[in-house]
Amino acid sequence: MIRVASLLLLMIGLYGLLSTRNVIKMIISINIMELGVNIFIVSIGFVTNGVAPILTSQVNSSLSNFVDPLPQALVLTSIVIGLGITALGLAFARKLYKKYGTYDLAKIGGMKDE
Amino acid sequence: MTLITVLITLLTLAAVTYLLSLVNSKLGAYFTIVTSLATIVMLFLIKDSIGQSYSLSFFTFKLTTVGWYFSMVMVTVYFTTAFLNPFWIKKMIYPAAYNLFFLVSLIGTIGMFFARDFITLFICWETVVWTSTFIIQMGKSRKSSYVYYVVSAIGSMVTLFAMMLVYQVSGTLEISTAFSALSGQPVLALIVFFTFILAGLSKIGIFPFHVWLPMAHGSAPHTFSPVLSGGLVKMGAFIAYLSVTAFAAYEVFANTFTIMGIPAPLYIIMVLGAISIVVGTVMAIRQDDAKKLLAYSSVANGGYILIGILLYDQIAFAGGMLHLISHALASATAFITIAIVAYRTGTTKMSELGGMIHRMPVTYTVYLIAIISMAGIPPMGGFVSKWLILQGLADRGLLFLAAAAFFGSIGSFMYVFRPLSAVFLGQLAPKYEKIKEANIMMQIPMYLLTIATLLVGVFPNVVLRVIADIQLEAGIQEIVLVGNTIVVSNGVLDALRVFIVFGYGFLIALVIFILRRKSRRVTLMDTYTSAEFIHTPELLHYSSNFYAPFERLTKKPYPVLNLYEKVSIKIKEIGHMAESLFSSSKPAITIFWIIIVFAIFFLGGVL
Amino acid sequence: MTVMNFVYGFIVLLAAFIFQTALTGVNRKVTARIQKRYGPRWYQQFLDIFKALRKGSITHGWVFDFGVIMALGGIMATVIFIPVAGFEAFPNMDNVFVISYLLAVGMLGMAMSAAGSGNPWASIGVSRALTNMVAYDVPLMIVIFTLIFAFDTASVSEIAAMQQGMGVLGWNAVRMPLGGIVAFIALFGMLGKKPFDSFIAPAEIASGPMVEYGGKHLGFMFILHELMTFIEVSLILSLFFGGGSSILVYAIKYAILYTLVNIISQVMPRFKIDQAVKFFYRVPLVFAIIQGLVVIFLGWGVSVWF
Amino acid sequence: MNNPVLLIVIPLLLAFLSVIIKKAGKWLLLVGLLFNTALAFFITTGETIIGGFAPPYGINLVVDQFTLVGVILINTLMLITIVVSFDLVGKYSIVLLTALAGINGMLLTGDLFNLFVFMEITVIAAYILSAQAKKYHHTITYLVIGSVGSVLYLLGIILLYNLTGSLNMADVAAKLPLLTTKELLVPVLLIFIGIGVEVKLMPVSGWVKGVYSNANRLIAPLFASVIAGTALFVFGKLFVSVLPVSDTLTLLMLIMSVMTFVFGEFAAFNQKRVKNILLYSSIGQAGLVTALFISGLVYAAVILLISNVISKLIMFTIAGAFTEKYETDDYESLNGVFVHNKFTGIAFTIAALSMAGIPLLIGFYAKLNILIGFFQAQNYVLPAIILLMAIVEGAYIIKLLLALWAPGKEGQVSEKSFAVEKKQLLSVKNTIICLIVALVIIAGGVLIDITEKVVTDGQPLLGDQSPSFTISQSKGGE
Amino acid sequence: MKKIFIGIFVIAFSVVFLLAISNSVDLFTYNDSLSSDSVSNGYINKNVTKNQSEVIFNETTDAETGSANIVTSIIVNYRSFDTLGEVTVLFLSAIGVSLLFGSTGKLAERKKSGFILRTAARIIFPMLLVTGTYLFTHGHLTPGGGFPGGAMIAASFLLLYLADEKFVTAIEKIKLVEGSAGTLYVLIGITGLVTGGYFLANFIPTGTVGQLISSGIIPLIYVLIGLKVGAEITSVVSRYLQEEVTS
Repeated sequence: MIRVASLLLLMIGLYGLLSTRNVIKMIISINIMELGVNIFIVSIGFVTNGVAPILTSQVNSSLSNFVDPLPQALVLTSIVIGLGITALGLAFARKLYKKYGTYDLAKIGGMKDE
Repeated sequence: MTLITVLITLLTLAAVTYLLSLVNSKLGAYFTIVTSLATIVMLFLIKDSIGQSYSLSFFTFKLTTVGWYFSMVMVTVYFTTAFLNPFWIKKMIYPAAYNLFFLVSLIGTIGMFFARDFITLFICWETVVWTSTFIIQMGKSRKSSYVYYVVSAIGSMVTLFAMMLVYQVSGTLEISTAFSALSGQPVLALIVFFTFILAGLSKIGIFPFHVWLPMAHGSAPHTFSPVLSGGLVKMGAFIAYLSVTAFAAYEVFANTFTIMGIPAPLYIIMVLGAISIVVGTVMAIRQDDAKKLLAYSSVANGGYILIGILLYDQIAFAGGMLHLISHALASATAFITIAIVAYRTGTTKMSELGGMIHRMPVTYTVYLIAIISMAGIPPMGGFVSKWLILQGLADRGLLFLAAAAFFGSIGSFMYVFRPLSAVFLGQLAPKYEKIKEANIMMQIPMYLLTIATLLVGVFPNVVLRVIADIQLEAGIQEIVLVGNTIVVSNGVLDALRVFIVFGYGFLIALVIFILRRKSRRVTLMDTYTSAEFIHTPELLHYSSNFYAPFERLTKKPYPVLNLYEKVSIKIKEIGHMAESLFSSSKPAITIFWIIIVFAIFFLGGVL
Repeated sequence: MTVMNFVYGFIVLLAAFIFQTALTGVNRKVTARIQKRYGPRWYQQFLDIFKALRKGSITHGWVFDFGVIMALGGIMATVIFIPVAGFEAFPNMDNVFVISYLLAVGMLGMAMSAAGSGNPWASIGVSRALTNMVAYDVPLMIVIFTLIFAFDTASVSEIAAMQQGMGVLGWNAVRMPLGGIVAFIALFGMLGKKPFDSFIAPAEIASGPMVEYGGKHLGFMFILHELMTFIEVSLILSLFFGGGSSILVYAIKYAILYTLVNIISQVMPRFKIDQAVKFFYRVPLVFAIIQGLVVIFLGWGVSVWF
Repeated sequence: MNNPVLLIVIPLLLAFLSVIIKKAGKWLLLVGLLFNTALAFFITTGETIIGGFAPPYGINLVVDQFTLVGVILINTLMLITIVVSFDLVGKYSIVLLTALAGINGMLLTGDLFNLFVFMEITVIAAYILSAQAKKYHHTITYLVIGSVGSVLYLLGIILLYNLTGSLNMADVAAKLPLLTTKELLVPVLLIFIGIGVEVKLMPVSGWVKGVYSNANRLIAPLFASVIAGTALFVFGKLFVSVLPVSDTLTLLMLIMSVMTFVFGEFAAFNQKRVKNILLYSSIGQAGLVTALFISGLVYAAVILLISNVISKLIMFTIAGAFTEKYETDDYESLNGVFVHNKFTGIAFTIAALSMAGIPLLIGFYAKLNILIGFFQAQNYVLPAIILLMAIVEGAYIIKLLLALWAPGKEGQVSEKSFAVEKKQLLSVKNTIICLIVALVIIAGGVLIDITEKVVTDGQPLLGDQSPSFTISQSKGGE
Repeated sequence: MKKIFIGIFVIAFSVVFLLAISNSVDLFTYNDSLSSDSVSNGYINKNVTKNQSEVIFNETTDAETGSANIVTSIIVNYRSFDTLGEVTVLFLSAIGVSLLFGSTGKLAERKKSGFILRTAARIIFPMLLVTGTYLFTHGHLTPGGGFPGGAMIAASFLLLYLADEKFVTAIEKIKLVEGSAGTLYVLIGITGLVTGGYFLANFIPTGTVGQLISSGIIPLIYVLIGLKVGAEITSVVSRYLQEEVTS
């Protein structure tokens, strides 16, 4: 069920991108999409009543079935990339605001769509 | 002295000319004359090694008589026009580039005529196209060189498609053997025929593709128009020759239905040729600019050449080939004379000129002989080739083509006479009082061309013997030449005897004229004006809208150029639609398109 | 190509000139009769020509003279080539295209000298003459083309020979009726007779191209006109009306044909030049093409009476 | 020592160092570029493992002949672009070094997720570089579309992982045939759209106009030739050797890329500004290259890619110089600009004519190979379209060249006096470099045997056996 | 009005999208054990190169990676190239932000923060710092690692910004830390290449699984990553704050 939820999150992100003109809202919807995909990635590795892939005194490699560690590694990278893009996006948004005085792309587009 | 050494020496000479003209452009221009002369000499040297084939990296060449004949026609035009270069080079914006492109286009044409495989043919063809595009732009208008490039690009791209198709079917790129694979499939043969010949049609300037001719010839630099209309038009004839010989040699159209005894596809192209004769003549009659008029005359004569070559039999084919050289000489001379008039007076508009004969008698006589040949009047070369074509048509009973041919030849009297009377005869405007005759350097080409036209006219058998060899090479029955007479199934012509009798008649008239009393010399202004005294020469010179009644008849014909403009506007609209649809500054639209693409592809994939 | 040919040529030339000028004189009397007057003596035409030749005239430069000489020279050469009742000065040189295009040399010479005279009316006359030529020549050429295809020869004397022997039935005008009509109408255009004479009619702007000619040049023009008439009438006669088996028969048929044309033209109005072109490109052109198709596809008219 | 990993690691090292040694940034960039280009020539085909663990578990760098050509081409191009516009680098040297690492990573990596990471590096570097033109709304559009594309690409990889259990390209390629086409449809489609955004396929390339048309003399060629070239190489590797595509999907993808080709050329025909013409033409050419990759003609695609990338390098540099010196690149108002800068004009003309496919240039050699390839595959419709588009392309290129070379209005003989006022477009050093690159275009077209040996070195590219146009062929086997 | 259309459109698309994804992955049921051919079995049993029978906590010595936390072993050992790339992404965005906002903006005064915040900050700051360092030093044993640790450190600096209005970080020094950490990371990789023959190869013996000083270069790299990520995010945050002030 978690997979359906994550994909719906992705859809909400898409809806956000389609409907808004405001740049900050766009960056937020991108984050929602990233979030959706990340959850989906983790859900791919989910194993029913699996154990976190960390060896402890009670748990060693052959005893129990672990949750798939690879998606978790990938999701970590994907989160960090999402962070990078959001940081950059907000920086562009600030510069946009400083230059045009508004976050609304429609208004900027109208001014001089060079 | 192999063909390869000829081409290489020419390329080195072209490079030397380029370097020379960087130093001093006039010197470079003179060097173009030397190079084209060298080409003629070399062509004669390699005449005896016809039949051999050579190769140079991925170019392969084969020396054929027809290639030699076409190159001779081309080089004579280049050589005689080169004499004009030194006088115009100062006006060019890029003189060095002009000299280089002038020679490179010459080399390109020679390479093309001796090409053995499709790729060499195509490469030389394109080199000539883009070099001449950059020369034409040095003339009056950029639009005309743009239209010139587009129309030839249409032709060459479609021909490239045909070449690749044939290469795919036959497995070999060699022109002479590649078409053999087509004898099997009739449908494929049709496609290949119409696509392959398209480049030829676009270059000769046949009806739907004649749009660039008046623009390019009209506005090209004066010293390149003769080459354009005299020479480069003949490249198209070469492609027509290639396609006809190949298709006939392998009886590709053996079982396609025939119209009036001619395979249907050939007949369709010939009808196009006939239409272009009529269109060329009607449009030529209406022109005010002398160069545009001569350009339309090239369209009309291109039609004759195409019909001649496509008939591909003993008589008309020889007529077509002979018309090639007679038209080349005549139109080159005409353009050179008009160029000299423009050099002296600065304009080629007939309404602004008049009475040049009083200041430039030599140019006048040369022009007179040129137009006699262009109109196809007996003592000159034009008549012999038109006579052959008409006899050929009569022999095969092609009524409609003949009708167009008659209209073309009679019509040519009209449009040929118009520049004669408007530019040379009639009143001399005071502002042209002090212009001088063309200087010696310019007169040399005129004399050469006139003598050549006379020779072709009076002793046609000299050229016809070469054409007979071509007919043998092409595998058709060669024309019968007895001494100086041409014997055809339905007629005999002895051009020399016609000339002698014409001289005899002229002698009698001269004698009568001299016996009578000497007449009093009177100025041109002293004319019978039924009591209405006009003192300004311009008013007394009738040169604008010369054939008003005829022009009223053929009300403004639909300019074919609009067709091309409509297409380009359509392309621009689609481009604009694509641009506004797909790349707008708002990201939402692109994301919308991503979703649409995903949905379509998924549904497409699943169903 | 011996000297004899040239002598014969000169004889043909002289005979043609005398015969035609006399005939013109007679026809001037016939025209007068139609207009209810007596008309001048039959040899009046000779007197006019020789009087003009004796008179001194003005010249507008060497083109003016050269053009006239070239015109007359060209026409004389054409006359020499005309086969008269089987007799040719130069054997098998009587190709139809050679004759019709040599005619054009004459026209060109005259046009050149007229335009060279500097008088705008002359140029206008010339442009009309050339337009008129385009008008009548295309239908005529198509019919001649059909003849060449039918008889598979382009020499006038051979075509004339093929029409001998069957009397009137043999004439091409009968075998190819539409062609005959077109040829007859075209003859009017060629001769510049009434319906198509806007380019040389005296009433038009000072008689068109001839406006600047006087004295010697005018004389040349008269000779030129006579010889051209001879060429044109004899051409149509040999091609369509069976030519003459003997010179006498040829002369009679020639006279009848010329007089007939002259009489018809008296009652005709005068076309404007573009009306002439419009006229020729409607009915005659269609007739010519139909005749051509009939001959090429159905083959009628080649053998005598289908 | 010629380990391909260094191609990625050394630029990264220099980037981190240049943060510490603040002022030496530009020279470190140059060192990095020189090192990379030098090393690129010494790399041999083969596979290098990273971190000591064999492919399906660890990450490896795969260098086959196709990638080798890509690495050499892209590194030399980046070197030329930076050297030509070295004065404009300014404070972007670190970003450029990282971009260099990212690009080499994209070309070399043999792992799908690793490709995603390096693509992100390159794309983020591209966002920063595109912000140089101060048109932030275009950069944001690019960022939004780019991130949507990368999200879809990531989703695609994960689905593939779920089906095949591994991320390594060779391993995935081996396991894919076992799966049904229905299962495979969506991941391949997602990856196609994800890469498509970067490769500039028409419906998804909304960002291109905004970013390219405002880029300056350094950034424009960087985008058009370096980054675009890398994206096309990656697209080729993915869709020829890794992802098998069902024939219905191939047809749809073919339609999309041909649509891009046609609309790109038509839009270019409709433009007034030089840069807009060039950007739409590069979209069109990208469409054609993808069409070639999808239909398996890899050699023709590579040659076309090389010719297109080199021509775009010269033309965008000079177009950038137009805006720099004349403030406008509308070719009507730049009438006769080459009158004063002849050699720059010659370089521009050679590049333009090669794009139009004029013989004896590499563009024509590419066109020949494309035609022969398609005809070999009995496909007659596409060559017809390509040739028609060649006419349209020839038309707008000649119109552009005529406007730039011949000053003066219609009906006037063009003279030097009508030309735009005299300004020097490129410094002498840059003009010489442009001419040398133009020489490569000519050499590529004339010495076609050497070109073929250099590019394929004998082995078929990505297993494509289709014949190419060789000298012996044209002699008709005589 | 337009929003409704977009809403309907997106809903329709999401149905199609779910249908599409369900084609290649089972949306509702989860597999009860790791699929055999998946790559992860290798990671769990650490038998990619060695044929390790079983990994027991505190007993198996010099295993392939020696890291108890298998996810960390993937991140730093098996797929270490990804992490290098990822660190570059962060590095790049930090550089981008600094390029955009220019280097030094003058600091306008900020409003004095509330008393509770000021005192609490002084207590919480060291705790945050300690947990942060703990996270990235114990990356190979417990969940978390360089990235969350770095984020924690950055959070602590943000806290100081909020609490003390005159506080400003020395951006130059932070950049130095960031640069050197990155360089060291790459140098470790290169030494791995020189000694172990593969870039980023583990050239230090991995010791026994579960010990603090075990699994070769992992702790080293995680420390470097922790410092680098902390420095980068702090510099990004401080750029924003400085930019904020001078606008």
